[in-house]
This record gives sequence, C-alpha cells and structure tokens, in this order.
Amino acid sequence: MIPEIIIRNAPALLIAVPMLAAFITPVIVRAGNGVMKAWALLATAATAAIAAIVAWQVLDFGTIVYTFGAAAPGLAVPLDSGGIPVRIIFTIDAMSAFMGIIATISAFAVCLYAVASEGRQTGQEIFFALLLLLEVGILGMVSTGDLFNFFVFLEINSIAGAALVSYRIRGGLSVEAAMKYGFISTLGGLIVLTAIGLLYGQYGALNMAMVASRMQFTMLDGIALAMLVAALAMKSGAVPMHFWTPDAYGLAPASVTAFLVVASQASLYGVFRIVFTLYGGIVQSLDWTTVGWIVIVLGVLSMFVGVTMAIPQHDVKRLMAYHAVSQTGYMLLGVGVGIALLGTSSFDTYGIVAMEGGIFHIFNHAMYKGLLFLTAGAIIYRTGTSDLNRMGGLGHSMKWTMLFFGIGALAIAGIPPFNGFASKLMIYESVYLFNPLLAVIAMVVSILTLASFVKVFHAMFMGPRLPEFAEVREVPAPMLLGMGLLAVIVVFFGVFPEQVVAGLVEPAARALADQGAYIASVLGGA
Amino acid sequence: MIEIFSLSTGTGSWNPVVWLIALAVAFIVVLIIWATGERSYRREGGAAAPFLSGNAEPEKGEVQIRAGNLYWGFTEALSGYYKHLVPLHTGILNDYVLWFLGTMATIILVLAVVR
Amino acid sequence: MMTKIVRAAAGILFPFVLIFGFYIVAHGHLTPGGGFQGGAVIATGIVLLIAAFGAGEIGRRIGPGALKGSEALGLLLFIGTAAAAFGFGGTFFSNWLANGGAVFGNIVAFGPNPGDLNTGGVIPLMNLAVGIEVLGALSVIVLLMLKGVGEEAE
Amino acid sequence: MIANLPFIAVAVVALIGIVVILTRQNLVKMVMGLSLVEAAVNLFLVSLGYRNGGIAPIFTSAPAGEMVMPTVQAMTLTNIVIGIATTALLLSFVMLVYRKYGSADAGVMRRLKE
Repeated sequence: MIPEIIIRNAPALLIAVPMLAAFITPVIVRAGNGVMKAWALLATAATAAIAAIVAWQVLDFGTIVYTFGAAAPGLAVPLDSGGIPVRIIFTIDAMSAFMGIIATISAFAVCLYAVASEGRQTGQEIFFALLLLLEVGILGMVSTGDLFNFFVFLEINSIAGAALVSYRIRGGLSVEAAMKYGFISTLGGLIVLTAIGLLYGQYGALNMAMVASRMQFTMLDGIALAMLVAALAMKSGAVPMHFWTPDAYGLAPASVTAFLVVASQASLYGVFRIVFTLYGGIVQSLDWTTVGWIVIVLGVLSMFVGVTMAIPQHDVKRLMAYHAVSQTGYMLLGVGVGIALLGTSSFDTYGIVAMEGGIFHIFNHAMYKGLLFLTAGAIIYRTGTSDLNRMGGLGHSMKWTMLFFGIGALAIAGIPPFNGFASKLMIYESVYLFNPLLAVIAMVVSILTLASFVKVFHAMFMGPRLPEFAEVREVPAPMLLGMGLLAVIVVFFGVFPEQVVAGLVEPAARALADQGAYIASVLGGA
Repeated sequence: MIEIFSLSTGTGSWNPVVWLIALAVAFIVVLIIWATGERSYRREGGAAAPFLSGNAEPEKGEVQIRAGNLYWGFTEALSGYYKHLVPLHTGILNDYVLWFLGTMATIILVLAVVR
Repeated sequence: MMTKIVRAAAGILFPFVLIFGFYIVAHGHLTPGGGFQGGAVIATGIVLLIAAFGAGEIGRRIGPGALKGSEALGLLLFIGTAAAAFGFGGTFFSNWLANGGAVFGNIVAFGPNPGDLNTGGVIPLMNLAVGIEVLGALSVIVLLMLKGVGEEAE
Repeated sequence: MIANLPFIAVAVVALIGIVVILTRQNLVKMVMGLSLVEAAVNLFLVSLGYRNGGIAPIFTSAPAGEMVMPTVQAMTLTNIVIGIATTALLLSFVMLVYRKYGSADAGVMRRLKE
C-alpha cells in the first residue's frame, strides 16, 4: 500500500519533506499567496503522515537506525571504520517517535490556524518557511542519535524561533522579546557545544550510543552533564532560567507561541535523552540520585513560581506563558522521580508510572497549551487587545472559541475527563509514594492553575456584551478548524487514556529507561 | 470491557468512561428534580429583577468585574512572597544571563565538584 | 560612493576575487575550502563593490531579488542532490555519483596523490550548491543591513 | 604546560566574553561578548583535535606522518556558519530595537518585565 521506498527512508523524509517545503515556499509564493498556503498545509500534513509511518514502524519492529549517506540505512558501523559509527545517524526509538507525533500534529494544527490568522500580514512566505524550518529543528532534535547533529538542530530551532517571535514588530516589543530569546538561546547553544566538545575530547566519538558505551564518569563528564542539563533546561523554560519564556511566548504571534511550546519540549526531550541514554550507566552510584533530585528541584520550582507569577498577570498570553513554565515543572517532576528511582526496586512499581505520567504530560501539554494559546490568539485577532482588564462579554459573540477555551482550561487544571487529569493523576499517585510533600505541592499548583483560569474565563467571556466589542464576530473557519483539531485530541485522550498510555507512552518510557537497548540498536549488540 | 478503558496508575485506577456515565446519571437525576419543580413561576412582573435595597440597578457594563480586581485578596495575603518574587523579573538581559550562568554554576558544583 | 581610485581598483580586483572564490568552491573536495568558504569569498567581492560604489548603486545593479533567487536555487540544488539518492536506492545524502566513471566519477588513488578534480561524486555538486547559496545569502544580509543603516542616517 | 596553552587561551577569551556580557548594558557590546564566547568555543574545539607534530588532514600530496583530527575542524566550521547566522540575526534585532526605542541599551530594553 505505502511504497517501500517511503517506509525505508521514512526517518530521512521526516526531515527532508519540511526542509524542502521550506526552501520552495519563497519560490512558490510567486504563483500566489493561496498556492503558497496550500503548499505549506500539504507539507505539514505529509510530515504528519510520515511521522505516523515512523511511529508505526518503531512500535512494530523496534528502534530504527538510519545512517545518512550509507549504502543501506542500517549500516551504522562501516566495516573499515574500526567499530566507530562515523556517519550522522538518526536513532529513532519509541520516545523519539512519540515526540515526532506531537510535533507534527501541532505543526499541522498551527499551520491551519496561521493560514487565516496571519492573512493580514505581509511577508507570509517567510513566516511559513520559518515555521517549517522550526519543525525541521524540532524533528531533527528528537530523532538524531548524534551529539553534534543535535546541536545543529538546536541552533536551527533557536534561530527560526527567534525570527518567528519578531515576525510582528508591534512597536519594537516583539523585537525585544526576540532579542532576549535569541541571545540567551545562542549562549545556551554554545554551552551545549562546549559540553559536546568535552565529551568528544575524552571519547573520540559523537554518536550518543558510542559515547554512552565508553562513558567513564570522570569529573569532566560531570561538568559536561551539568552544562547540558542546565542549558537544555533553560531552553525548556525551567525556573530560575525562565525569564525569557513569558517575553517570547507573550509577544510572538499566537500560532507561533503554540508551536514554540513544542520547541521547548524538544529541549526537554534533550534533557531526558542526555540523562538517560548518555549517562544511564551510572545508575548505581550516588551521583545518579543527585541528578534526579536536580531535575526534581527544577521541576518543583518551575511549578510553583510559574503558577504564582501567573496569578497577578493581566496580559492573557503572558499569563498563559507563566502557566507553560508551571506545566513544564510537572514533566520535570514526573521524569525526575523516574530518574531518581531508576535501577532501584521501586522503579518497576511506581518509578515507571511517574515517568509515564511525565511523558504523557508532554503530549497533553502540547495539545491543551497549544489550544489555549490559539484561543487567546483568536480573541486578540478579533478584539485587538491582549489586556484582560479591557475584555469582557465575549462569550456572546465567540461561542466556539469559548467552548475550546473551556476545554483547554479544564484540561490544564486537571479536571476529569480531560487529558490533563489522566497524566496528572499518574504523577500524583506515583510521586506520593516517592515523597508525599512533592505530590502535595503538585496538587496545590493544580488548584492555583484552576483558579487562575477561572479568572481568565470570567474576564474574557462572562458578563454582559460590552459596547466596544459590539462588532466582534467569530473567527474564520481555518482558525476554528485548527483549534478544533487540538480540542478533539484533548477530549479523546481524556476519555481513552489507557489506550494512549499502553500504545504510545509506555513504550516511550521503557525505551528511555533502557539504555542498553539503545546502544545495542546502533552498535549491534556489542 | 471496563478494564480496557481504565487507566491503571500502579496504586489505583481511573476509568473516564464510568465517570462519564456517572456524570450523565447525575445530570439526569438533576433534570428529574428540576422537572418536578414549580411550573407556575413567571419571569415577568418583577419577580426575577434584582433588589438592591430599593436603589436603581446600575448599567451592566459598570458592574462587570474586570480581571485586575479578581484575586486581589490572594495577592494581598501573599504580598510578602510577591514582594520578593516579582522584582526578580527585571526584564534586563544581563540579569537573564546571570541567572542562567549562576544556575549552571550551581549544578556544576553539585554534580561535579562536591559529588 | 568612494573616490575614483578606489572605484577603479575595486573594478580591477573584483574579477580576481570572483576567480579565487570559484577556485575554492570547485576544489572543495581536494583542498581546504569548499562551498561555504568560496561563497563567502565571492560575497566579499560583492561587499567590495558595495564599499566602493555604495549600497544604492549596487542594490540597483544586482538587486536583492536576484540574490535571494540564488539563495533559493542553491538550497534546492543541495536538497535535490541529496534526495536524488533515493532514486538510486541509497539513503538520503548517499554518494550516488562516486566511482561511477562518469561526471566526478573517477576512482580515488590510494595514498598520497596530487589530487584529481574529477572525483568525489556528489560532493563537488553540493559544494557548488552551497557556494551559490552562501554568496546569495551573505550578500543579501549585507545589502539589507546597509539599507537599514542608510534609513537610520536619513 | 605548553600543551595546555591553547586551553588557557580558551578560558581567558571565554571569561572576557562572559564578563562583557554580564557587565556591559550596550546591546552591541553584548553581542560582541557573545561572539567572543563563540570564538573561545571554536578555539577549544580546534585545540581538542590537535596531535603533537600532526599535519593538516588533507590527503592531496600528504607526507607520511600523523594527522590532526578533522572531525573537530568540521564542527568548528559548522559553528562558524551558525555563528554568522545568529550574529547577523541578533544585530538586526539590535538595529530594530534602536530604531523603535531610541536606544540600544539593555537597561532601556525592559518594557517586558514582571
């Protein structure tokens, strides 16, 4: 049914299709804006289909290894190389496939939304080209098995993201946000590269599996680990390195913000991949628990500071951005508990559940946070203001947007039966067994989240119809479709969590925890 | 059948389908109670109008509570916490970098030097 | 716009800069250099012209449109060469021209040798693509930034 | 000691860059500091690949002997290319900030806070 050549080369197409589409976009725009938008939509849909093929292959037949430039995809270690994988290798295990699905679904919904929401802007071909490049960066980060390649995609991610944040100038405010984002992520990228240099200097390899199999855990390795964790946690917006997040999320166009959430999660994936796969060999030592606790502390700080900073905000997107910081904390907490417990007897009873909860939360967060940012963008699109103090009574004229916002808000607050509840329940129960205090903090944060979103809902939609918004209508259909797609996923994942957890999340958590299988898939059981 | 849809969390399980059915049942119960209520109630004739000690009801737009006034008590009660937290968000790029490098240095200290 | 001496010297130097740049691009698979470096050298030549004749004049003669076109052409050529490998049954980026006997297809001699330009398979092609891309991109960056500075001065 | 000189230079250049980033509020100077850090990282990578007495890793007419590591040089080159892109992007941002705010100072560029 699907041509064999596509299945065989699916990991490469995952990068090649959006990249080619991005480069063609500035050319194809000469045939008209409509053609260009249709092209961008087609490209994101095709990428989503390829990500689905990749995920199906991975879940059915195990980790895929794709060697660029080799005669066959599986030839990771050439015969004349002395047992070192010299080429750029994509190693796609269940976790990578999982992140790929998140990124491509979100990209498609965002693209659908942006077709209408950016319709009044100039230079749209650059916007869609950058959006596709950002998708390339994210997909590359999550699928690569090569440290330097990871850095390159991280930089593509940063540059495309910073350029997109400044897409609308808005009297310089967006440029300020983009400057801060671009500057600090470039510095983070350089620190990642230094850490990669430290590892290369010691082990003479860039392939993650190769470095992991040679890892000696010297002091330099510890420094490299700290640099990688700090820089990537900064890119994912963990407190106390979160200061760029509200700026960039708040000022970027709403469609971009919804996708930047996924871009941050690719960095979060980087943290987990580095800790588990690269450094998974130190499980038994005391350091390992320290690593877990560092991630947990970052997570708890993010949860608490994020939500408390969100409550007094009055700019709707800045408020949501602080919530994004807070929700990132849940993922760090869940997976951090998994890290701290890895290798102990408790891991199989509740450590793995905490990890599954954290990883499931990545998916849920990308969907409901994307949905919330898109609804905020829809409100701003029609009212022209993002200040909550000036809004009110929009529920009369924007019923669909109100419905989607309600779904997103209930999901982020962890109210059943939406998807946020399912993942948060897994985190609460397993974290309670690890350390009851952490679980209590997580629940308090969840309550504060609900309180904060009640405020936003009231301010935006409730109350009588205000005279200044008498002309406000519902947003155009493509924007509603983009939001609707995400809302359907939020509800579906909330009603059938077990299927998703068993089908996608658990393989991802197991793949992340199993360092030996990752190394063996590249180096061939050595 | 039930097991397929329930999410097991290691210590317990959560079944959204049963929960939804329970919600629907509760909704039906509420509907039945509501339907047994007084049918002769009339909205017109001033029965539903607000009574504000005899004063005239103000314009709707004026009584809308804007977002800035919500949770005033919460932020006021935690003002000691917010007094320290909010000024940290200076918006100056140098401070962003300082926080980032400071956190990184702390993690390096904890992970590599102290062990 | 600078003095006549500078303009005349720039006019004489420009062809040499171009030739040197294309030499670096074409020999990228044999000697240090390659697409990026060669493209950067060529872009330096264009910057030389801009410095001598002013951004306005050069912007009118060459035009950001043409440079952006060369950027897109280079990128498409690069990805196209990489993707063409699918047609030959290889993986993405695999070298489907090397050792084929045809264009750039000579077999590389073992050990130290003076170097044969007709080797390398797709690597020279990709160098060329990158060279085209970089000369367009770097020149367009300089042109647009100078345009912004010019608006500032007015 | 002599073999460690490049790494000492790396530390000095990186420190200068970081101090510039932390203490100067002029955005152009901050970008310059970032470029210094980047230069330090590049120097670090190239020094990693150096082998004592090694020759340039070019096979054309190469004399017999040890070669330095080419991988790090490729990495450095890639980082230089990325550095050009980021520096150009950041400098354009500085230009726009200057035009809109009337100042290229990090202390002025703080309308987004709290």
